[in-house]
Amino acid sequence: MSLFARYREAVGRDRLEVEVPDGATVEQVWAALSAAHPVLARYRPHTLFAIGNEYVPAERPVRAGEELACFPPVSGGRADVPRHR
Amino acid sequence: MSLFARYREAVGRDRLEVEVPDGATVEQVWAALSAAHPVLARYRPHTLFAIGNEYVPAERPVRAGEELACFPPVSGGRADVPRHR
Amino acid sequence: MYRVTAEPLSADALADAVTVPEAGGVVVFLGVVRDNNAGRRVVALEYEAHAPMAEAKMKEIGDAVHRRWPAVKQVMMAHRVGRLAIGEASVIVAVSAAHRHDAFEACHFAIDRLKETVPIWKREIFEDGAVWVGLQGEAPPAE
Amino acid sequence: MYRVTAEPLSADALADAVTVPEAGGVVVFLGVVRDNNAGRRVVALEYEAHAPMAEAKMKEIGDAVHRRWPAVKQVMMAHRVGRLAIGEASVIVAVSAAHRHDAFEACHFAIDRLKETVPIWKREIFEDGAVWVGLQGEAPPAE
Repeated sequence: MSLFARYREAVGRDRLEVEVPDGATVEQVWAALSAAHPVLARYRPHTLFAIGNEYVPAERPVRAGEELACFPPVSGGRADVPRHR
Repeated sequence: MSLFARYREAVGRDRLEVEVPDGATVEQVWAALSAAHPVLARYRPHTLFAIGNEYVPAERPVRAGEELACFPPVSGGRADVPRHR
Repeated sequence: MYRVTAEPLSADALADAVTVPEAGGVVVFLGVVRDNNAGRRVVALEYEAHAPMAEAKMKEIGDAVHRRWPAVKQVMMAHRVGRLAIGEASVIVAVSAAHRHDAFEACHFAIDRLKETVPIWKREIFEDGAVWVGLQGEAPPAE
Repeated sequence: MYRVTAEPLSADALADAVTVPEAGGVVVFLGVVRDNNAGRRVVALEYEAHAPMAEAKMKEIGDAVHRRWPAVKQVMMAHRVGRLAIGEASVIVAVSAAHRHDAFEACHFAIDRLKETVPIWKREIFEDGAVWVGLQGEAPPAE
């Protein structure tokens, strides 16, 4: 996974690996990450996810070899609605 | 008077004097000018007039010592309506 | 700053000049010389101004902007005169505001008004002649 | 050109880059660092980006602009990262079009979309601390 902004700062690294079963969704990868780094749990309601250069929804399965990025709402956007497409 | 753009080119000078009676209006000054320079007469329907830094209407009297400028519609404006204010 | 000048115009210079610590957004409009008008190939443009009146009219537009958009911080306009090559900027309007929406609206308003009311004229230079732009510019020669 | 860079941004460079012979109007938006946010004094900003994704998202916005405004000629966007002083430009969007109305609309649309969808974050540096901007940025430290 790659982490940006406050997420990177909270964990102290910009990249890490988490172990998840085959077919795990983005949400399940996040759960594994925040179990290892409980400091992140509070940020979940507004977390955005991306794979490659695309935003992805939390229910999308993550395939082997894909790197999931997670980060907060972007700087200029309204922060009241999580976005993905 | 001062002349700009096509008016200056048509007359071949950017400044000239015309004799008018006391109390003559802008329109009467124009009439004296275009009598002396008939090449200008065709431009009258869209001619703009200014005294100092202000547009003036054709019926305004020109006072002694005032310099009247005349010129075509400005470059970016719609050319279909003469303007003054 | 409202200026008629024969010197080349710089977007950065005007953007810097309107940038004040409390402004977050700057919108700059540049009018640039196009290579054609109604399909005819233009090689250069010449601009002529009634300079003192043009600067006074630009200031009036700036004052009107400040009245209509109180959140606008600074407005600057510069218009070039003389001969310009294709792609050169003939006019730059720069507006700063606390929020970008006001800066966009105010800059758009200012350039529209400038084009309508500021006494500046242009002559298009073709390979085989030249013509004043506008209603009278297209008239055939007078004699 | 859609770029994330640590180098200072130039309005003239982007305006020149979008100026093509058939474009008559160029609109440039500059986002500049303000000296305060909600009344608190800011001394600098730090921007961080997911750079490859940010450039891809900027290109998507440019593509959307061309679809929606066929008269737009060129779109360019550059966003700076790293530490910026008050008054420096963090982002520049430049749009050229045959006529200025399209350039204004398209530039406004592009910066609005950029601020909503491009993965870039900012941290405000105060005299006595720093905070990530946005919903989560205002949360107290997590432990």
